[in-house]
Amino acid sequence: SGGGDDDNGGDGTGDGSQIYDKKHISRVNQVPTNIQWNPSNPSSYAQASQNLLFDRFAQYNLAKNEFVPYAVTDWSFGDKSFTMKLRDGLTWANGDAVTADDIVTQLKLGMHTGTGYADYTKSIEAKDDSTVVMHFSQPVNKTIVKFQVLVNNHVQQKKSVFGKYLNKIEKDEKSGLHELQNFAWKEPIASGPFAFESTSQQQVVTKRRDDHPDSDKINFETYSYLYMEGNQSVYNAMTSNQIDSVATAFTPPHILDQLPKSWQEIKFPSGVGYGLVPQFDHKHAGDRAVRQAIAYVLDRKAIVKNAGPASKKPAELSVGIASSAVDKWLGDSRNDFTDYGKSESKTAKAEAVLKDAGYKKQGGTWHDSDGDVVKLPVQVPSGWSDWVTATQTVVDQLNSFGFKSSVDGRTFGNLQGQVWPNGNFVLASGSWLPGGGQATFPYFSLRQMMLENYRGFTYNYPAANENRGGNHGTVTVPKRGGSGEMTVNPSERLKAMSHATDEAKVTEIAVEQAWVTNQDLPMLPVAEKQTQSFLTGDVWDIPEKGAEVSKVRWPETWLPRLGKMNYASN
Amino acid sequence: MANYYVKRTARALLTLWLVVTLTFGMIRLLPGGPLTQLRGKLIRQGYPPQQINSIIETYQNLQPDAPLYAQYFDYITALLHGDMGKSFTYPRTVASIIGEALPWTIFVMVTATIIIFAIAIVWGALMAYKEGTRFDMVSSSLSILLSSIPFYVLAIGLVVLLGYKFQVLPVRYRLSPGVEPGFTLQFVTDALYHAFLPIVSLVISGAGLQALAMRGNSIQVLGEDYVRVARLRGLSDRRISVWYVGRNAVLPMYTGFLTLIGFNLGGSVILEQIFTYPGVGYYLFQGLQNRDYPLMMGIFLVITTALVLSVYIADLSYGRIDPRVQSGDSSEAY
Amino acid sequence: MKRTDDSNAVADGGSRVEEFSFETTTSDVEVTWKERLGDFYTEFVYKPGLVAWDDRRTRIGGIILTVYILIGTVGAWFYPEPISNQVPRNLAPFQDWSAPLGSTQSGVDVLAMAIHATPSMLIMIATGGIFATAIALVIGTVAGYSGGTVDAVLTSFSDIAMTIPGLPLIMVLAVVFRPDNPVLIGILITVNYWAGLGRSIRSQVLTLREASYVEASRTMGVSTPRILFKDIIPNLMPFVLVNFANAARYVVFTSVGLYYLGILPTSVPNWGIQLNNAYKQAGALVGTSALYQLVVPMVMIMGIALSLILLAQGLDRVFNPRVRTRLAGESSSLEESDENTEVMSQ
Amino acid sequence: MISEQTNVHSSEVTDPILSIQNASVTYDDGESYVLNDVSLDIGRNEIVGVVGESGSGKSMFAETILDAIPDPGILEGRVVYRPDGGTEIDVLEQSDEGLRSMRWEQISMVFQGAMSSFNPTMSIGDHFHDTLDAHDADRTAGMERARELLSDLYLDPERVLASYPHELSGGMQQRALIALSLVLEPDILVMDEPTAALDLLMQQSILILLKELREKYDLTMVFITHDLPLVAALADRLAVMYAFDIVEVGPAEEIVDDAAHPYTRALLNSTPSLNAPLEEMRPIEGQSPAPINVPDGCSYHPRCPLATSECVRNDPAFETPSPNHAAACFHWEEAREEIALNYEDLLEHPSERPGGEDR
Amino acid sequence: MSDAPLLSLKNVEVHFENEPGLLDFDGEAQTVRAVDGVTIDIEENDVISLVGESGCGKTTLGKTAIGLQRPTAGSVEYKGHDIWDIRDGNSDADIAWSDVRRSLQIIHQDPGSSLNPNRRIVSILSEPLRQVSPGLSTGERRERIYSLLDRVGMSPAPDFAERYPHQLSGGEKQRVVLSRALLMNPDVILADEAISALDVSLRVEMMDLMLELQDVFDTSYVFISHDLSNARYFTEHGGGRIGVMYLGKLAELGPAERLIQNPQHPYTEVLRWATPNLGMNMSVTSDFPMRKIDVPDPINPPSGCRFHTRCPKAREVCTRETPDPISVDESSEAACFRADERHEYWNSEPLDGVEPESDPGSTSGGVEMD
Ligand SMILES: Nc1ncnc2c1ncn2[C@@H]1O[C@H](COP(=O)(O)OP(=O)(O)OP(=O)(O)O)[C@@H](O)[C@H]1O
Ligand SMILES: Nc1ncnc2c1ncn2[C@@H]1O[C@H](COP(=O)(O)OP(=O)(O)OP(=O)(O)O)[C@@H](O)[C@H]1O
Ligand SMILES: [Mg+2]
Ligand SMILES: [Mg+2]
Ligand code: NI
Repeated sequence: SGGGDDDNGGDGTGDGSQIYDKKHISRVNQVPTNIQWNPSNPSSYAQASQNLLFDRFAQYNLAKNEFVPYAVTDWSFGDKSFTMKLRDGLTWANGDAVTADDIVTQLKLGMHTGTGYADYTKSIEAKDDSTVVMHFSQPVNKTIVKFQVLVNNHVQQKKSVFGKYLNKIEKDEKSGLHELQNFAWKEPIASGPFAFESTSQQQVVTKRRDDHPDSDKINFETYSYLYMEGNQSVYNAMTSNQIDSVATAFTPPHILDQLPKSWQEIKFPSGVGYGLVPQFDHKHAGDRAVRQAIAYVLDRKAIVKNAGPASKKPAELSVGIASSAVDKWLGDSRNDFTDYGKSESKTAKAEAVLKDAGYKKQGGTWHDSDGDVVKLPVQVPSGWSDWVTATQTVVDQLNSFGFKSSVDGRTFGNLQGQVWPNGNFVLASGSWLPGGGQATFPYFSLRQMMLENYRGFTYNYPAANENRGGNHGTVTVPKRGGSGEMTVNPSERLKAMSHATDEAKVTEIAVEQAWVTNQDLPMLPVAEKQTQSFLTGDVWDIPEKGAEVSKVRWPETWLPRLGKMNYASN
Repeated sequence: MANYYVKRTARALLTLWLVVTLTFGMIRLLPGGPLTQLRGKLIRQGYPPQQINSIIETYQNLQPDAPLYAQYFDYITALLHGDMGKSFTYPRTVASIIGEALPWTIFVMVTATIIIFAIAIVWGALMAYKEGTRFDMVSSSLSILLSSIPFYVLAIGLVVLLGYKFQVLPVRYRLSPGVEPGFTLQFVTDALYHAFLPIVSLVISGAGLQALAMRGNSIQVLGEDYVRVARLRGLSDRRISVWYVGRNAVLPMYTGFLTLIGFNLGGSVILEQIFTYPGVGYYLFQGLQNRDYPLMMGIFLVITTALVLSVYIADLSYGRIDPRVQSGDSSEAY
Repeated sequence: MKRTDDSNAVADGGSRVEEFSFETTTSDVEVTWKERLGDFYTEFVYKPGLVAWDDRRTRIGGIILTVYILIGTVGAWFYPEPISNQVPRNLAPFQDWSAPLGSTQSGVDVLAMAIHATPSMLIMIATGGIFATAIALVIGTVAGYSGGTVDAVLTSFSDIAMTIPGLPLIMVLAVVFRPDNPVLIGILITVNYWAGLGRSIRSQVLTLREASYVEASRTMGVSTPRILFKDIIPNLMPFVLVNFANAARYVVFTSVGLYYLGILPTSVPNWGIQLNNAYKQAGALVGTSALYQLVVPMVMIMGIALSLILLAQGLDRVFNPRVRTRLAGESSSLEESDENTEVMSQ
Repeated sequence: MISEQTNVHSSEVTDPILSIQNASVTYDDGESYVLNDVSLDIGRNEIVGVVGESGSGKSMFAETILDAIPDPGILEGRVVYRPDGGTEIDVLEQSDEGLRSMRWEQISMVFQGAMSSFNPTMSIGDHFHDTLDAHDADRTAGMERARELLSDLYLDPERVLASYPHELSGGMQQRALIALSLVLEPDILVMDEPTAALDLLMQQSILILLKELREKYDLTMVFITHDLPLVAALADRLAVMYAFDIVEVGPAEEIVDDAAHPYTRALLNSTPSLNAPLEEMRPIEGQSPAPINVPDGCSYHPRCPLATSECVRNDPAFETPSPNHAAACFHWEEAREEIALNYEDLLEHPSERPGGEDR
Repeated sequence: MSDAPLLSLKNVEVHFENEPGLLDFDGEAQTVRAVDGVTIDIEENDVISLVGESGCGKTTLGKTAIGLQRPTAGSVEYKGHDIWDIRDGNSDADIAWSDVRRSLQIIHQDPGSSLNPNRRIVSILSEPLRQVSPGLSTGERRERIYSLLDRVGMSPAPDFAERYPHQLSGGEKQRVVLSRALLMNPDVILADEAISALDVSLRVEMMDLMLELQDVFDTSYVFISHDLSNARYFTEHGGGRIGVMYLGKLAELGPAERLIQNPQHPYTEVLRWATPNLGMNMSVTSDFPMRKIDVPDPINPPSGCRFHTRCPKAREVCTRETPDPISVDESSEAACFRADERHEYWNSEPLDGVEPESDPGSTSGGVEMD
């Protein structure tokens, strides 16, 4: 269980005055000796501990849908600029102060490695020791900047360590990048409240710092990550109290039931969705009538119930907007949208759509006007068990409707490497949401749906980017709330959205493009995933169940910083 | 004699070379070249597209897109220098991964195989000695029954029962957290403690068939004239059972023993997956999943070398332990 | 020197020197195709069956295998296919007769999954076994019988095939070819399994081809293929049969393992997929509530493996003429005396 | 145990070193007799040859002497061993330990087929060591004796001791086995077809060596073979077995020159030999019986040309054509008259033997 | 061509190359000279018996004669044509290889192992008929088989025909083997120790049967045995010759009676000594007629006359010169200097352990005719 020896207990009145020689154990799913902490090097980049070791510029609270300042305490927008103010007293674990130069180094490295803000950023400079300014080439939507700069960055690439790579890159970009991306940072200098201590085969060990601005909120000495692979191991470790927190683990209800009472599940939308990606070149999947029929047939709620009701929700509406944000962005216009049936199989509607388009049902199976059977195999990464279950159910529903469907399970690598880039599929399971807090902002999710699913599928949607087989072309759909048709260019409209600083304009484009996705169905949204994080309250003081403060990604590294996850001394 | 050794060694080397070449070619056949795989991996880790492109470009210096013959040539020369390249997945060289993982796999597999044979020989001999008795009947049935369980099914069963239900034995990892490798008692006992279930599942599911083989051999040897004559010569039962029956019954199993070690190394892919035991099998599976070409090729090669080596040793040493085998081809293990 | 025509040279004088003619016998020997069919039946069905039934191991093994074949044919024909939500989710076994062995978290009947995994498994076993033994037989006999360069080439070929680690090789190939056809999977799994077998067949052929009766056939000018089919291969049959069963067991173990690891496509039902599902999704390891999902496929795997092992233990007797004639009740009195002459003749 | 007097023949031996009395071996729970109430005395220092067709029970007889019938055979009767000046030992009553030390030290045995009598994975020398150790004999002295024995048998001791069995030719193995059987200086050597697998030249050579060994080591030998002419030259006495029983016993010369039992005579006639007239070599018609259905009465009656109804009904007792000669036949006198031996002429006129000059 | 012998072996040599073994430290390839320069003719309806010690090359020579073993030197001619030329298609003869093959058959020593245990007798015996008369129907084939089985004394034939080999006694098996060879209607049958495995009492019967069928089927026999008395019986009845082999060479060749009554080669005398002989001198001669028991290694055969290391009459010249076959009479020859009264042998020094002996003619008298 969580603690070490507790001979240190005593006169502590809490609140950081008394430090306990206790160890908090969390979970990592990488072999610890392989982990490294250079974010520019994709090989074995840390997948949990980086959040503890490095301070995030700002946090995004998914309950309140707001940005929470952290390492950057203040930010402001100019016409074409963005200014950030660093927190006072921020230091690296080796004692050096965190300076604006460090941040500039990091952001500039990001420019070279092509992070999101590289698109519109012209230059980055340190105004003074604690102020950083980014200059843009044109006005940019603030929400986009906040997500791409504040939420997605940690105070991490210290100039004394990474400066030399930047110099090199500025001289010779190619070889400099090569060196940077091959640099494995195995003994990182932390900026967060815990400093790196050691790695071994089984664990990563970090020690509480004294000189972090939030140090006084933390009353335990050690924070370690225990290596654990597979959900089964995690369940086992949780039931036997071998660990104290888990950042994310897909946990079905009957396992939840078996967990000791002290465990608290923190659930929030992960911003990842399960949906079907049609191949638009395909005779049937490329036919809007078939896509709509599929959408009618699918009983999203039943699918979710099979694949894990504890961690999934059915997609609210078949549009490119996360369920929680649908009301906010669509408002009253929501009623205009086609409801394909969230918790039922609207087979009559589906039949009608198909028959209108010239399909016929013969001997229980749908044929097109040429007499070809409608065959709809669905691909799924075979290792992703909940996706496999969902896909199995999708297939069964399609089959009982009269399509010929089957599960086509392949390794993710195979799909990713061979199948999707070449369009070798009819329907593929894929995410229709971009992941994380940004999923709540329609710009990101609509892009994901129509233009640039950077998970790498190709589906030859006309509006899509070239690397998805599209040509940034136009799409024609019926007019919303009336007769006639409308033809729009989604690529151009979304670009306009990214530069719109005016909320009304953003909303207008969001509703318009949501309508396009609702009618044309470039993807078929099915479910949204919930992240399940776990904390134990057996020897730890943690926020009460359902507290808003916990609803951030990586709560087990966020709460200690707020003094909301401490050793329970009594 | 020198002649034979030279010939056999040359053949082992040739086999090795062919397997290296074959392995190289085969893994190149995998769908998705290394770059597309890498791209997929980066995407999964949430890297934005532009960044991915730049990473990929830098990887191009590693020239996975160079002409095959050049890659092949580089690969062979590097191999000869003991360099198996750098893993795509892990920030380490393949050699260091293997160097760190292999001893553990070998430890588990060799221990398991030795125990399998020790049990099989004693048990099989006892069955043969008591042929036709109740003991023989029960033992034969039991060994057949045990052999019908695949080791991984047994492993899962043991994990459920001893690991999760009763929590008496560890079901994952090579060591407990905090225990560091070294020549300490704690390390050794902890390593054994963690290897216990993997070894037990191999032993239980593997010993039965070998015991039956030993039983068959022993029954045959027991019927040989020289055993009868040895009894008539008044030799002690001990002497007869070890040197007359045992030795001659074990001899045919000797090659099987060495090849089983090599074979088990291949089986470690499943076993180490179940027990999250980061040995070469574990890394091979990871490499396969991630299309980590250098890692896959390296491990594949190591396992192959182990097999070639064990067959080679079996061939060469069989002539030493069985005096009947003298010349040329007939001394081969098969 | 020419032999003298002196009839005294023959012990009995001239009386025995009569022209021998084949037509002296009065027996009218006619063989109809019906008789041949009958012969075939007795030789290849009735008597092997008799021998197999006589041995407890083959009897039990045969019964179990027959049960699996029934499950795989009749069972799979009648029992509904596994579909999600065909029954309520997470039913415990023996609770509800709509899913006698319970259901999964997506409402799939566990028994239906187990039953419908059988046909493709049987096909896999059969093709794997046939492929491995057939290739081994061809390579082993050709190499052993022809000798020389052919032998050297084929033997080196098998050597190399043998030294490639089986499971890793299969995994790589499975990823490359993504076979979902059970026939292909069976072949894939035994892709280098035959090599060891081929070597042992070769060494047996090396001995057999020196056997006097093979030499006699050669002396008579019998064609090589005919010698192989009539003299060599029948004598390898016991060995081949046993190894067929062993190869089949290997196919079961390996395919289930690969399905379990998720390396083979999941489009065909398989016990390994069931195991995987139970392990990874149903959380069968923790607690006991989903244990049945693990136990059902395990029992299915072990049952068929057991039948194959039992068959492997006893099948070598099936084509042993001594055993079959004894069991068929043909003149047995001579057997003992025969063994004596063999003792003496050595 | 001594129930049927009929089977005790009167071929008397004074002071036998070994006497086998009414020995029977049964298999299949007494269903099949493979040795049927056999009695034979073996005199000190003599060579007794036992001959018979294949399957007639010769090996069983040899194994009886050492109480070494293979399982699950059941041996009944008595085997009495009288060492020089020692007390009688009833072999079949010996404890396991007693039997273990008696075998090879006092009575040793050479089996049919030398190749299979040696452990293929041990050198010949190790076999000697093992044997000496097992009987707590002195190794140095024992090996000295082994070397001498090997040289006596015309073998190169050092080379042979260092060799593995398969490195020796059949003849050499057989001689090495004989040396091994004599290394503990036993009184009696039982040999079961020791030369069957060898060519005639080697067989003859070994016979000569055996004769020499007998002189040198004061051995008593029981030599079992199916080859009557071979053993006739070596043995002092011959016992002829038919259908699991001894049918005739007598001095070798007398058996060859004037056998009394029709079977013996037929056997002699059926044996090709160098100088008998070719026309008179005759096979014995019919087959010898299997253990399960031995004919009642005289077991040879179905093949015997002289058989009468008496032979069918009664098992003949031993008759004594001459004091040291016994034959179990009612018609032995007729046999001598009616069944001519094909080499009889030669016996009457030894000088006419072709090519019979000194060599 | 019609006067050419049926089968004629000229200077036949068969050398086996042995790979050096694991324990042979010299590592040189070794040559076993199994047959070393043998010339012999076999006529129609002839009998040639080969006798000699184990390993002297009897089987190899026999197999070479019937074309189962390719000679490394010399030729084997069938009706005047080299069979290996026919085999290789280098011959202009009007004989096909398949005819040659069919004409030369074999009977092995071990009747047990020369019958395929998995085939019934009828199937085994159908095989030759298939080869010789492919057109026969199954029924006709059976008819012939039954009649032959009856002929060799296996009645009721249909019953025996349905049996497997293991259901036959040794003698019966050997009859089946003989029948199989005869059904090929061959010109020559090689009987390699064909009767050695049988009980003594069955041997005469088997030999009688073979001879009887020789007349019916018109075949010649090459009869191999290590037992001179069997060879005598067979050869004498068949009216042929016995060849005595020693270490790959033919020591002596001649009609049985002549060879046994008046051996010309010391080795023949040794063989005769070794053959037990009922009714003769019943006690074993206590002296070996040889100077050594064991046969020399065929890999390094002795120089000169190969027998000189063991020969009781060897003289110095025997170690140097190899004796050529010397005609003893029209049908026999011996490869010993002693057969030549004028040879320098007689003046040569006896070797160690050889009893001196003076003039020729005193021991080996004139050639006796039978
Ligand atoms: N283990 C046994 N079980 C049953 N019967 C046996 C056994 N061993 C031998 N016999 C039978 O005992 C009889 C005598 O066998 P034995 O070995 O003494 O014959 P033999 O005269 O030595 O023959 P050979 O010359 O072939 O060695 C044979 O009929 C044989 O079938
Ligand atoms: N295939 C072979 N390869 C190598 N050496 C051989 C081969 N066949 C025979 N020999 C050797 O040739 C010699 C003569 O053998 P062969 O079989 O002709 O003798 P044999 O007279 O028939 O002996 P036996 O009486 O034991 O049958 C032997 O030394 C034997 O070892
Ligand atoms: Mg015997
Ligand atoms: Mg031979
Ligand atoms: Ni001509």
